[in-house]
Amino acid sequence: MIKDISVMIAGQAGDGVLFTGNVLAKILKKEGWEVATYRYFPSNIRGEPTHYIIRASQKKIFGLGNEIDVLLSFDCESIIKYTKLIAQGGVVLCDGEELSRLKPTHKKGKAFHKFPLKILAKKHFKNDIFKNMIALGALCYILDLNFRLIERIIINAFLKRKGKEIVRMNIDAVNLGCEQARLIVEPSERHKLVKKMDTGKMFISGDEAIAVGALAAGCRFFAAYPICPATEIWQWLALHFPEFNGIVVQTEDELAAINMALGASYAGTRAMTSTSGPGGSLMMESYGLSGMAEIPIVIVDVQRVGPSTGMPTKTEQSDLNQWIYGSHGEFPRIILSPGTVTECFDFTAKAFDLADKYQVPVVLLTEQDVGQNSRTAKKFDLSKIKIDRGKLLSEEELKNNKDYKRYAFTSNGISPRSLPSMKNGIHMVEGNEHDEKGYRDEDPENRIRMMQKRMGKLSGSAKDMIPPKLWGDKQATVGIIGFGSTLGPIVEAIEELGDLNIRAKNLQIRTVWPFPVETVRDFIRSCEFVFVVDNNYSGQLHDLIHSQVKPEAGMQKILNYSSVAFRPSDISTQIKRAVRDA
Amino acid sequence: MIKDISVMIAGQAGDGVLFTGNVLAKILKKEGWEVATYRYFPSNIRGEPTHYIIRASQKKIFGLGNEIDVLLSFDCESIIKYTKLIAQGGVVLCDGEELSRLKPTHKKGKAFHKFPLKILAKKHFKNDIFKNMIALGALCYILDLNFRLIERIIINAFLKRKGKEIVRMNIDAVNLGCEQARLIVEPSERHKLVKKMDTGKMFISGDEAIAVGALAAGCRFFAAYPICPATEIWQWLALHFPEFNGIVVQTEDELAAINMALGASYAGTRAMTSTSGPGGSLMMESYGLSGMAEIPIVIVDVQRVGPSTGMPTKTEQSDLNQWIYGSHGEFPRIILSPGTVTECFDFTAKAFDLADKYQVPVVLLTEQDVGQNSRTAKKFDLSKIKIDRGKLLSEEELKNNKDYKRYAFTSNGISPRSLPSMKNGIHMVEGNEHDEKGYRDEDPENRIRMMQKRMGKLSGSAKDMIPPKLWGDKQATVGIIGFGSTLGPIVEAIEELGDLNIRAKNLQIRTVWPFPVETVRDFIRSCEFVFVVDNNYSGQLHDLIHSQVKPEAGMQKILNYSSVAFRPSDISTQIKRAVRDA
Amino acid sequence: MLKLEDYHHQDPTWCRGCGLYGLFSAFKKVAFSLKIKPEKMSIISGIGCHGRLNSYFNAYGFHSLHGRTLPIAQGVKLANTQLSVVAVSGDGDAYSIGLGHFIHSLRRNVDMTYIVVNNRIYGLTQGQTSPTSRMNFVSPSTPYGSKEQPLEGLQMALAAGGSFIARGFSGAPQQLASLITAGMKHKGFSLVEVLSPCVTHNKIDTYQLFKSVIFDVDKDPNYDPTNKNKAWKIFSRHGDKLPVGLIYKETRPSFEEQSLPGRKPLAFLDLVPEAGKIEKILEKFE
Amino acid sequence: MLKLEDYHHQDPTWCRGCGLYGLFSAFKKVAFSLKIKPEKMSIISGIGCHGRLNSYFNAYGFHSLHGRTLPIAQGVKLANTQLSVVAVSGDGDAYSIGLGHFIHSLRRNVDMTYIVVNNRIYGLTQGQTSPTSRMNFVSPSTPYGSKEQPLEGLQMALAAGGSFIARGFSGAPQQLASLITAGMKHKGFSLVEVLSPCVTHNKIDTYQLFKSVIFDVDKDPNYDPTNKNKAWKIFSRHGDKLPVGLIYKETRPSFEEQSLPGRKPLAFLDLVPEAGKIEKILEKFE
Ligand SMILES: Cc1ncc(C[n+]2csc(CCOP(=O)(O)OP(=O)(O)O)c2C)c(N)n1
Ligand SMILES: Cc1ncc(C[n+]2csc(CCOP(=O)(O)OP(=O)(O)O)c2C)c(N)n1
Ligand code: SF4
Ligand code: SF4
Ligand SMILES: [Mg+2]
Ligand SMILES: [Mg+2]
Repeated sequence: MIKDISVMIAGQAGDGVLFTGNVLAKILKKEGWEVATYRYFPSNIRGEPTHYIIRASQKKIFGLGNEIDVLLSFDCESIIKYTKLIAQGGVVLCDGEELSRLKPTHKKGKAFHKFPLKILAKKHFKNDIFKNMIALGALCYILDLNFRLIERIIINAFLKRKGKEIVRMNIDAVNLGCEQARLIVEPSERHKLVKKMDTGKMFISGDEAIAVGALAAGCRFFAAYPICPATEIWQWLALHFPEFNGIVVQTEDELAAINMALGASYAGTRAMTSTSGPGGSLMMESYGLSGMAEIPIVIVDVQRVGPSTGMPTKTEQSDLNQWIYGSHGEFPRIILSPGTVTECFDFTAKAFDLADKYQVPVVLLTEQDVGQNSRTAKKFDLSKIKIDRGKLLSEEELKNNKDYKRYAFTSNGISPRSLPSMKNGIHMVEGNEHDEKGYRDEDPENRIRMMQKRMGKLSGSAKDMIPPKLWGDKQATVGIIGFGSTLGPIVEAIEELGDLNIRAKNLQIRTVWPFPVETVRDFIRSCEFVFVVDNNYSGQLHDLIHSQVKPEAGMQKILNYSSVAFRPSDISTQIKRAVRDA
Repeated sequence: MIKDISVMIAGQAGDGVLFTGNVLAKILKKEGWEVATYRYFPSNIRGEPTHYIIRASQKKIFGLGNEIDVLLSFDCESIIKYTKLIAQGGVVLCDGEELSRLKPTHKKGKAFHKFPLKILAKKHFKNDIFKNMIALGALCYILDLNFRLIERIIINAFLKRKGKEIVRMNIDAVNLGCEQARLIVEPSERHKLVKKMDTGKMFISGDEAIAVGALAAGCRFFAAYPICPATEIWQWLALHFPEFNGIVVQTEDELAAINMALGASYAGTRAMTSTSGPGGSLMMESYGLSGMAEIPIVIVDVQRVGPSTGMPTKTEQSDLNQWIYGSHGEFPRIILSPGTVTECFDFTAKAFDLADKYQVPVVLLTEQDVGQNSRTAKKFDLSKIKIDRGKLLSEEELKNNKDYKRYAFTSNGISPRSLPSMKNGIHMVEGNEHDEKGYRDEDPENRIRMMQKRMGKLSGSAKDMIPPKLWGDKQATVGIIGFGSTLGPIVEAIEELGDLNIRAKNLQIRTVWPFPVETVRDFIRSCEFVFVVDNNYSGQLHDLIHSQVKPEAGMQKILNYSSVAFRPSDISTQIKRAVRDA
Repeated sequence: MLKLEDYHHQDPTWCRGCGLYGLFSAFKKVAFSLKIKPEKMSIISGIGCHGRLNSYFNAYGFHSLHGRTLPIAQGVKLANTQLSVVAVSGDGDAYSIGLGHFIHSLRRNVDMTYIVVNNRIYGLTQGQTSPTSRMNFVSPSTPYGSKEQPLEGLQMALAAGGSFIARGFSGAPQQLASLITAGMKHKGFSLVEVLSPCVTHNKIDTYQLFKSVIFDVDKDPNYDPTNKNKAWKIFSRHGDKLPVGLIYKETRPSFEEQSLPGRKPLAFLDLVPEAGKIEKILEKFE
Repeated sequence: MLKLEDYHHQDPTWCRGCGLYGLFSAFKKVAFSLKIKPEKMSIISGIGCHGRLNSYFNAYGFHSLHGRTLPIAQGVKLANTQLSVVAVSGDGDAYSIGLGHFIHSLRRNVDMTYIVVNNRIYGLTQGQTSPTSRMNFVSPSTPYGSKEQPLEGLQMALAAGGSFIARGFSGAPQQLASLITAGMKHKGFSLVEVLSPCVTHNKIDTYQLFKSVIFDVDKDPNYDPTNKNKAWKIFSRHGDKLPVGLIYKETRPSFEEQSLPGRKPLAFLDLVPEAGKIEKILEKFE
């Protein structure tokens, strides 16, 4: 019985790969499988190879597997490129002539079939757009999927907008695809999936989950400038904020976006902005203003491949350093890194509470891989969300306060906030160094105390932070440390290592700043081998651990800066080698 | 015989403190003393306390001493604030009534005199602007300075612009000041300085030295936006570039400044921009473009107190992290940190060669303390400057090149550059990931090679970098590591420790990135105690050493984030305590 | 009962004679005459000498970043539409580093007032050339004279779709006060530029000079500030002379009128949504 | 002898039917007709679909950053005044994130040509509203319609002191070519906006729509492109209709004519100064 399967749909940008893949993913989800998708597409408009992987599993998954079991391609280029990834017993359908270029060694144990999608579409429907439905039909045959589901999806998608005739043609195309596949594909080549119950899970991307989290946490102001791969957050909020009296502003650039959000937050509204690398770099100055003026804000960075414009639609974890160390001068900040779509939701909601409580910028640092790829997830638990606005004074509380100090020195450095419009709460908010009332002050003694106040705010904060999460066998002496979207491949690498009798465990860093020094130190001490997984070139997490934890023992870097997400075996083979060689 | 003296001139912004101090510093320099000045002024227009310290010494000095020997103040506020700093045997002249507020214990061993500068000026010259010259006269009396020198300075300053009458009045005012001081100050309270020969040294600030360095190195394009404390670089260049066919552009903001410089550099001109913290933050995106597109550029950051607007006229070293880790994604960069005005000159010139050779951004990271304060320095050795433009192709060399590749993979990652207008050199320059010819390329294999090419460029670069410099006794086991303007106080702290029989040495990090790992590791290993001096809150250099060197032993932080420059005793007392207590 | 002094927080420390004093006292009078409670005002300022204005004034103040005054101010207003929001910039803050925001604010038309203190120089940074400095202006940043044509911010504002465009002079505080008052009453984005001498660094654009080059459209019975083409021409009507007064005004809906569904300030909304409302939306993901 | 194909580097991969094809072929013809050697041209582009233009064209190309096209291009020209420098932006690149640079470039008047491809949408990022999108425009970023008044870039340019202002249409490549040619011959900063349909994301501003709303001032014998006031009025002459053609042109010295003392490109100066020249200046520090 198949427990885990990966289907790749490939073609050129413009071929409808995304559409086809999305429908397949939905069907699989409705069939009760855990689903994770992976979109690989160029930052171009037309005519470069693209693919979409849909992985379905009986167990919880967070990302890609190592191999492809079924590959359907609208051209031949991808086939040649990805032959190595095709599993033994895998089946390939390809609409193209170049299969002959494959070497027999490459084909061994795999079934390759020519499948003339475009010709079929033209012949039967006079329009090659139907190739996508024919492809779906073929996949449904191979995977033995429920035709009812696909019919329902077609009806939902087209009935209202396009009418009955189009619905009928689409259903016919699916049937045609199924029939044609039956003629070509050997029964033994099929990958029949068992049917399960749809458990009412969600199928959602990280970007969407972040948007939902913000809405649920009471964010009512969002300002941003378009950028891949973060725009989906905005687009979801733009649709749904008005119902909740919230507002979404498209600003002229990222400088305006973050500052507008800061203005709104200063005035009392929970505010957020989202961006990716280049926009983040532009926000550096205002990031510091937030820290200095103690204005809460939530900033989302859906990381893409850098530096500079880089590769806008590909995944990487190379902005970590910038958020920890970026902006001139020193101020407190909190950086959260979700590993799953559910954590995207949870951490976003949490981010607003932390921002309010500590009056600091909170960065939600995620990656294209989590942001743009949809995965199944348990329904979000909205009842968990308790909005806590921290030391926000009410007009009532200010009533008897004749000498309100916005930046009062307090035992923990957190000073109660008043909001514009509140009587007795008048104050200055300042980016210059200032006194307790917010007025510019250049006295060195005051400077020292103010730095200690601000920087000290996070010293006792560990209890509020999202702690690192331990995965795998606590007793294992092979330890892996990672953050963000590498969680999936790491967890599966641990399973693979288990099969090789190497017991490993993972510490998932979920608050990357302030760094959870103690827990990481203890984890490292409990290991014989420590591997740090970074989806970047220089090993940013690795170096961060060195500077913060100052561990006694060395650690090994596992890096990936290829623009393609980690696969479990990228990690497990490196660990295997290192451990076996030691 | 006096070997070292510090004079403070104090008052309110607008009192002419800067003018008075500058003249005094010039006289002392002409008298053959080593001079270092320290300007402490508010980022306000009027009415906040300001002071200027002129230190003169028989030995080489780079900054402040611990105490003040002579204090002349236009009001009383500063006197009260700085009484603690006044040396035993010190003398104070003060134009104000509040001397009585001083406690007798504070006065012990120090001479305080009321000196009615404004009244004298009004009475004798009908204009209180002459208070500055009267003050100078008094100081000349106390220090026993050469009146000819001051006369010459007055003539130079006023004869052409203001005429003979003004010159005469100014000279009279000096004489009056001298006479009045003679009446008030006891002979035993005088601090007579020996006369030496003017050795033809320069008296120059770091900002000016940087400008001279750029000019000498062949920089011919400078674009910037005004900001304290970096504007002096620009202002010097604006005056002198035209003679050398260079151009200075005042841009609309820092984004334009760095990008205009990048454009000019891409077209073949050595180009620079200068700024301070906030401007640096705005430049982050383009910093990355420089790295990705491999365009040489020199960026000067004259650091001030952060974060945000912070304290624009005060000194700090808190932008180090931003330049090492800032901007999204990963790219090679070089960061130089001069400790003296001479190094400001040398390193700037060197910066252009490094930028051209490695085709990377080079940051000259300095501080307000070095940038705006003038010091004596040996005449700059212009003959040392050999302009090396690296792998810049000539039209001749391109002649037979039918397949020129701007980003060719080479053994050391450095690809020869052609310039627009050169035949056969046509190429694309790209901020997206690109192939060898510069055209956008999203192939993962190419991505990996390009990252290795770019990041690898600096691997073999150590021989070209400015190595750390060892100060003090090589055999000492108390080690201090610092960078930039803390050099002066560190070197003097070592002397003070020597007096206490604690032998210490200093490793001055002059290239902070790429970090000189080996040398620092060896230095640390040669010590029993290691102290890392950081003019910031979090110990940025300290943490950098941990992440890069991964030293076996612990190190102690010596920090200062007060907005006032380090004094030698700030360092020596902490070290003394730690070493004695150990 | 509010008194004029209720708007005075502390005495300014601008240079004696600076044009900013004229603005400061005019502005206090405006607030007083409009009877705006200090706590119902939020004044956002940029970095520069002008940027100190709100620390002398008694109201909620935000001394922000150089050039980012407007995005912050718009955020404040959108978060709490019941506040009187005023932003203050210099010519550098508004027309140089902040120019993009300036233009976009004009077209966005959030209901707030923007005061641009035009002293034709960078005051706080010690007298560099600004975008409104004249051609060939000599300063430490352009020792051989500026080679860039100055910008006329108000003409730009007109082209950008500004709905209220006026100019006052700090040497004529009464008119200035009445222009700011009109601006604050205007429903939408109101721009009031203030010609304001920097007595310390700008020895060209003095009180005298400004007096001699301005002409007052408010006094011209034939001038019609609702006619955009006339407004355009007024800038060149008398050669290089500068119009002051209400240059242009039109009525169009503010951004928030069109975008904000609720009436209650966002800042004081109940953040806990109706039970089941979000759950309902989430069904789309099933 | 140069041939038209010498300017063609590779076939574009824009969507079939995109307006950018019209610009691409017009632009090649311009270069060919002006006989500019490919190596003597440098084309700087922003980020967006327009930004790909220089990678299809055979000349020195620089695909820069979103919104920073102009500062880079000006740097290139100032460093080597003998190059033909052309910058290409989209409506987002030029009028949104890059707006401050746009205005300042117009007043600075460096001798170069700026082509703004106005498709009234963010093409590359998949169809969000742009500053030139009309009021109430529905897109993924403004699903309930945009509430910001669109910008008229050319009118802004006029107010900013632009010395050459023109507009073409990618559906009329001949006129477009002649406008770009005139712009490149103009001594100073020349702006050519191109109305250019985005067939994939903008279903409103189509070829047909543009055709129906433009009127050609080049064909109007009474139109005088040297009259600034007339130029101003042309934008509202026919209600919402859009003028194309040469809108405005004036002669004034370029920035580099006034600022750059030498004739030789900075990029090829001998960098070793005359012996003693710097030493002489350093004497001031003694
Ligand atoms: C990003 C940034 N760049 C530069 C500066 C330095 N700076 C402070 S005020 C100012 C300009 C002041 O000119 P203006 O806005 O006209 O104000 P004024 O002082 O004349 O009132 C500048 C450039 C800064 N604070 N931040
Ligand atoms: C700093 C920054 N912000 C956002 C982006 C994302 N981005 C790429 S192209 C683009 C806009 C494209 O619109 P336009 O300039 O009109 O060009 P078009 O694609 O329509 O030709 C945006 C916002 C970016 N690359 N850099
Ligand atoms: S420097 Fe100029 S603008 Fe600033 S306070 Fe003084 S006079 Fe006013
Ligand atoms: S998305 Fe629009 S602008 Fe971009 S290439 Fe396609 S049609 Fe042209
Ligand atoms: Mg100004
Ligand atoms: Mg566009």
